[in-house]
Amino acid sequence: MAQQVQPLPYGVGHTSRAWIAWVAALAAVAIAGWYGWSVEISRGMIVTGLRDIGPMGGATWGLDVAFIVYWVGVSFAGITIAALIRLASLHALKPIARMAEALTVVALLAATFAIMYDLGQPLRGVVNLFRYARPQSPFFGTFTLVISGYLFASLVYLYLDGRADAAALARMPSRLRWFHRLWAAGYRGTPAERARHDRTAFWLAIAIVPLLVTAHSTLGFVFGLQVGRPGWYSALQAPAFVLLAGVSGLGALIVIAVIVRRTVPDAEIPDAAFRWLGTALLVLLLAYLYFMVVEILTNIYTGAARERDVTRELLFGDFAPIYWASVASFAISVGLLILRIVRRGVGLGLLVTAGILVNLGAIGKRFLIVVPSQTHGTLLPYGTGSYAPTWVEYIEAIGLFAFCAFLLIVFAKVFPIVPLNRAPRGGEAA
Amino acid sequence: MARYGMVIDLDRCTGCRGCMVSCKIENNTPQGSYWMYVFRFEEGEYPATKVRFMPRPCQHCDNAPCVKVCPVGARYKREDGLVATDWQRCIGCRYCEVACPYGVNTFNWGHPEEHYYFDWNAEDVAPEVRGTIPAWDNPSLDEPYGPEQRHIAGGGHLKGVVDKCTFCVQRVEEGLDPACVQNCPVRALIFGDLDDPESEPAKILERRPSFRLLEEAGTEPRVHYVGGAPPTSETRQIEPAKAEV
Amino acid sequence: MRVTRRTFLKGTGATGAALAARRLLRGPETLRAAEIPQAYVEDFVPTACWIGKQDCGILARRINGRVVSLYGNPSNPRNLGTLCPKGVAQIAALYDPHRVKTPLVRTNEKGVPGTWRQATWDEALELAAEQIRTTLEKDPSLVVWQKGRSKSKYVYDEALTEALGCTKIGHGAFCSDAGYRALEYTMGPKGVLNPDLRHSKLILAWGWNAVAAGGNQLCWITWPRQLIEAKENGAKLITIDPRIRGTAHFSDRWLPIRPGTDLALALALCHVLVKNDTIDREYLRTYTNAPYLVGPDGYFVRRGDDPLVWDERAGKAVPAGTPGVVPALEGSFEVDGVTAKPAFQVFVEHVERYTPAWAAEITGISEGEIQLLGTEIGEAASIGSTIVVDGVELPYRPVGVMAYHAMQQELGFQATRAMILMLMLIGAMGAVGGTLGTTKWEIDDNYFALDAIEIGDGPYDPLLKSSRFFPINSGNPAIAATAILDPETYDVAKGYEVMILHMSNAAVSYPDTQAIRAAYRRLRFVVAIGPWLSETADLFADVVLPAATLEKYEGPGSASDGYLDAVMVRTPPMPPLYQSRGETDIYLQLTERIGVYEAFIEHLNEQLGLTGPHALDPSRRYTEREVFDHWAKQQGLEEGIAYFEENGVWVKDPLPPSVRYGYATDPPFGGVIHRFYGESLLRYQEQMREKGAPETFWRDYTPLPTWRPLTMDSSPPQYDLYLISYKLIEHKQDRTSFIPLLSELSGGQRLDINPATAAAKGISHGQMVWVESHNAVTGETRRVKVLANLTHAVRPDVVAMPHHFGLFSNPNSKDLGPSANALLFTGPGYVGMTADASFHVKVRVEPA
Amino acid sequence: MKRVAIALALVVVGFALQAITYLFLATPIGKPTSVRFSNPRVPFAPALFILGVMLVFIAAIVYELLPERGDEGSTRGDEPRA
Repeated sequence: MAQQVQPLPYGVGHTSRAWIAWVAALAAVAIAGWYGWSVEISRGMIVTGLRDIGPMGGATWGLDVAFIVYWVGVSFAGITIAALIRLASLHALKPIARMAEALTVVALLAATFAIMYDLGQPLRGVVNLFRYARPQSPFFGTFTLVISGYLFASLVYLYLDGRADAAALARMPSRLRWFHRLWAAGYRGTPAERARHDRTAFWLAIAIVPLLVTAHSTLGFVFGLQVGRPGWYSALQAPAFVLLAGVSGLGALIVIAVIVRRTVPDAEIPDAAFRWLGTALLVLLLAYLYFMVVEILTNIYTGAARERDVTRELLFGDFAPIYWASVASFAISVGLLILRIVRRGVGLGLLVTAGILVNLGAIGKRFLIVVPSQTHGTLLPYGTGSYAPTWVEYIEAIGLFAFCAFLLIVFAKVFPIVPLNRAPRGGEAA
Repeated sequence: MARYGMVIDLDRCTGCRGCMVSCKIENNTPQGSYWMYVFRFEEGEYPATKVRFMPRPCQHCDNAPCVKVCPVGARYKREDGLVATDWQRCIGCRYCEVACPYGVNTFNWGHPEEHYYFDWNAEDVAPEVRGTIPAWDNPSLDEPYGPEQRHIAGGGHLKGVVDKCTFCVQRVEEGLDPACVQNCPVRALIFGDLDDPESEPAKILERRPSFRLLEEAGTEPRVHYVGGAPPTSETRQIEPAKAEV
Repeated sequence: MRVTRRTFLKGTGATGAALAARRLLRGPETLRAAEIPQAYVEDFVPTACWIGKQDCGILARRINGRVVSLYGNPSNPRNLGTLCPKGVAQIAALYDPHRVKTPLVRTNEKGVPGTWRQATWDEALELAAEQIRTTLEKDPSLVVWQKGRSKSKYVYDEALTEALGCTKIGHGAFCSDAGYRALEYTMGPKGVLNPDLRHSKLILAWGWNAVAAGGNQLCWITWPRQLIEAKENGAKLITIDPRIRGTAHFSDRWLPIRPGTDLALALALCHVLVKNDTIDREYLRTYTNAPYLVGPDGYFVRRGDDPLVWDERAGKAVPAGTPGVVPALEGSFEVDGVTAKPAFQVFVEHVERYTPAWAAEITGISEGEIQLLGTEIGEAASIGSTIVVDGVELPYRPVGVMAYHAMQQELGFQATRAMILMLMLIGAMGAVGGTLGTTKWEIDDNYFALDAIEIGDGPYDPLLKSSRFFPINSGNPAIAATAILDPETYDVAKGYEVMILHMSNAAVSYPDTQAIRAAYRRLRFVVAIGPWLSETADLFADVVLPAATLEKYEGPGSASDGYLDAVMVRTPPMPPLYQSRGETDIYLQLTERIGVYEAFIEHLNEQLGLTGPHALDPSRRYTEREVFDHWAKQQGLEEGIAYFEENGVWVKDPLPPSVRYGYATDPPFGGVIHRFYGESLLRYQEQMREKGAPETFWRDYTPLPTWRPLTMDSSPPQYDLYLISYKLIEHKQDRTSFIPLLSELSGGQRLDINPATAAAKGISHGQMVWVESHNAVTGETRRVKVLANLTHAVRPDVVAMPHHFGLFSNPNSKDLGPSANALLFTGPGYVGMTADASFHVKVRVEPA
Repeated sequence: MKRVAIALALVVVGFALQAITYLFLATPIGKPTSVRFSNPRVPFAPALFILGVMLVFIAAIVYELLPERGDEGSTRGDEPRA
């Protein structure tokens, strides 16, 4: 635009060819995922590898459910970081707060899609959940708290937290000004406004933390309350879900933060943030590994026959490759994270590797939580079942990654993915 | 009010699977979907081989895990003891299926009408049967049943909806036995009001030792087994029915 | 009787926006039915199952006049309102899209799956009638009527074939005819051994899967129910079978016997009974030829025509049957200058060598087990005891044996005879709680005929009846095929030219399939009648006539459960589908065109016993309903066939002991002497030798059952396993595997193999394996590929395959695996002395 | 202060709505022994519950966005209007 004299900060509004190529590619993959869903809708879930538990010897929950759990887990990061900044005054994390919040929102959107993918009657799902949802069902938490409450809260948080930046951008001429004005909604940055925002942010953080624990626990209860599935019925499920959510969420955040630091112009994410992320990930990871050991020990030491069967199947049977690959990815990540600390550098490479590895491990673990208890965990002697996802499920899952990435990179072009640096002095931005 | 239940006499069951077929015909279940399933078990090693049979309908648990987990109340417990599935409410999340320790739920993975056992609309069948409903379409199944007047008679068979044994609610409400019970050639299946001490199943339970499947799961099934014993970890299923879609 | 009628209206009440809203909420599919408001009228009408042999009574549920499902008819004593899986599933067969819908005429060469053109009934009937008529004019024996199962014996098997004067072939030689011949020959009833389940205390399921395989007379539903009731009344069940499966749960003991060695076991049991002296001497003296004196030549010592017995009291030989004598059973006597021994004495000496230790070696059952079983049988027989049944005091020998299809083995006739002798020793044949042959103890003509066979000199007919090869002859179509293919060896002058194929699938269902197919290719003209295109029709038929399934009139048949007398007629629950017709109608029309209608009507009158006002008039044209209406009225049912259209079954009175039990008939056992000693068998052997029959044909014609090593055991040692075949409860012959409901349950073909054997051969469960059979006589091998099914319920030296598969004409029965018959052989070594097929062969198995 | 009052009211109403819906309007909690346990007492009660959750967070937006009556310190803003 002619009157644009100065580019918006952090590349907002500036589209490069590479960016367009990325957007196109990601959109294509996301659309491919939805094409998979359309096939599923028109022909039924027969196009998936899922089948009935029992005589059919299948798993009725598979990749879709693993990814519901995974995406909800990833959403952990944003709100946690935001809440920690407020509650624990971890100001070093401020530059990654926005991307963390955005990650939460897109991850929850992905989780919503994954849920829809998994419903036999998605349309009925939308209507009947609002109409009939029962508090007794562990799904109640998933549908109401996670998808509605959590997603809504995250949007509120993202929105309120971005108002100051929106107002700043709205002062600069660009094609996106209308959008920034809309977002700013009259924000002028008066001390009263800032004070109010600090107060709301604090109280929101307070309100969100229990929601966060409840939401992730709720998802754990979906599995942990089921006596009929060996390997599921465990009090550890809920806390383990919270932990693994933290692991995958922080891992994903690290990856995004590094990408932002490398690609977004002028984006300065301090090393301290990465140090903190690395350490936090390490702590959560170690805690999660501890949980894993406790779980395995309980199951092989005192588990009922079928519990032991499922555990044996995990450790040595059909699922051993996935299990040990997951364990290995966690273990290697632990090593990398410790190495980073020992070396005293920032170790972005190590961090990204660990971030990717823990996410792969988390996906593997989610899959292992969902599937073996169905195929190898029937309490009546149906025999061993099997489950192999089909292309539909794979394309749907991949599509969701593309969808999330698409939203994030588009978001980064309409709004600063890193908060404008105006503290402690105001008006310094760009 | 009558509270129904079933007694299965394992000392009489010959594993013929007639109940499975009569269930399929009565309820028009598509291929691969068995509301009633008859296990054939083998135990021990040659020559001390044991072979035995165990029919497995839905257990219609009093503390049904499937009822507890259903997010929309499509799966519910009726006062007469039946665990019903409202196929007009089910959203197809299949939580009931993973929650059930007995593996009794079946999901309509594809279009059920493409998976019936013969094609009513086949080019040269159609002229012959025109003007009549398909043999596999039981009109009793499409009606709402019970005081609650919900669609629970298994006529759903809709793509993306969960089905299971209904104890043939459409027959029970007319005072008939479920199709499997009526058809059992050796009277191994006995159905009736377990609360009525004069009913046939109640009398059998009074007289003979019985067990319920996975009692330890606390599901309180309304299906009781007499004769024989529950399967153990040494029990192998043989001759599984083909369940493919 | 549950014939109700109800109407229910399916309304929607939802229109326009409401409908759209419902559609949104429930998904589009739910409104499928609701959109079309329609009044349904439901009713139940009787018919009968056509799958099994026992014609279970059915109530067909109809909606708007169209059958939608099938329930058991509670009035039928056989099935009491229940059905087996096949019975219920036949709804899918009724509406099978692959039914023969119109008459078909072949347009391609024979021997390969057919291509067809649709024809009118007129054309097809005329085509068939023309061929049959011209051939009948030439030589009626060139026309052959072959049935798989006929469900209207009087109409089809008797009246039709007699009207045509043609040859008829049944399936008995692949079923249990060896056992039938043995019982007919030895005692007279037309049947095989089955227990008096209501009173038996020791039941031997000898090669009988009591709960999945049915038996003679009854197929499946009735036997297991009675067996379970017997068990609940304290009976002991012992299963003698290489494979146990379903009976295991009900068996007190399992004796896994090596296939084909039942004769050795039966002889050893006789040995134990003799050693234990648990012998019913009174029975043997009174009703059998056991006291007849046998000379050194093996023939009875006679005066004139009368065989002699030794009167113990008078100390001299007197003609058998002389009143007041006490004939000796044991000892050695000088009579008319020769040393003669009572047949029983000969038997005692004969079985001396058949010790339990000897049999253990052959049968694979331990000596102790055999000894124990023999002792148990002797004790359970409670010789000398009586019981009052319905006010009649009768001998009580509660040892029941069921030996049915298992007797289709190389030594089947003699093995059954040895079992009968064993039961005769304890007097259990025809006793209360003992072993029976049929529902009614009636003496069949074969009792006399099989003792008086005139062995001819040839040339023979293709079935080799009265020949030097198979004097006692069950009419094996595979032997006929072999003889047609090798007329010189078998001294056969002419084969067959025209075949009427009645619901038979010889080309798949009978071993040896190769020989049968080769012979059938030579048939000039084949007309197949059946609801579905059988493989035999597909390969060889020139004309196919569509028959109805259960939507037709057929019968009459027994509906007795063995204890209650009842008669059924199949009545159509709706008009025949497509252009199909009932077989009776087809035959009425066919005979008319052939020009033998009058003869057919006259034979119908004779066979159905129609007399006086109920006799059919040969000058009138009848429909099948009218024929059965005449029959029903002849029975005294005023409403005629309408009685069956209303009730399905006519239940009469309980069968009195005087009908059921041999001891109770008047005179006892129908007045015939039981052939403990088969003198005529020896006579046949001599005549066969005289006429130059090779040893393989005459060696088993011995007056007392005699063990010899089995032919298949001379196969090379790498053929280390015995193949047996068996029935699945889900299927009946090859009639049901195209029903998807059933093939889903059965899962198709598999090879049962013991895990130990499988491990030694590196075979795992669910793996494809090659099974290769070997003919020990010709050296020929055959092989098929099949899925391995590891089970502990089979002997380690035995592999087992169900029948029912290997079909290809119906898309629904394709791909279910090969037929076990593809591995079996016919001809010397693989048929019994009565031309009965043996279903045993040595095989080797290896991973494919 | 009105702002606080409205926000607090929203929070209170939100939580109250959640509690009331969860405990009284939605499907009864207890061992399911009849069809009663499969239907919300009030139609669309779950939607009300979600509304309750949302109200609590909407309170934050309202708290921040509610226009001020007394235009305090518009000139003291560090980011003058564009």
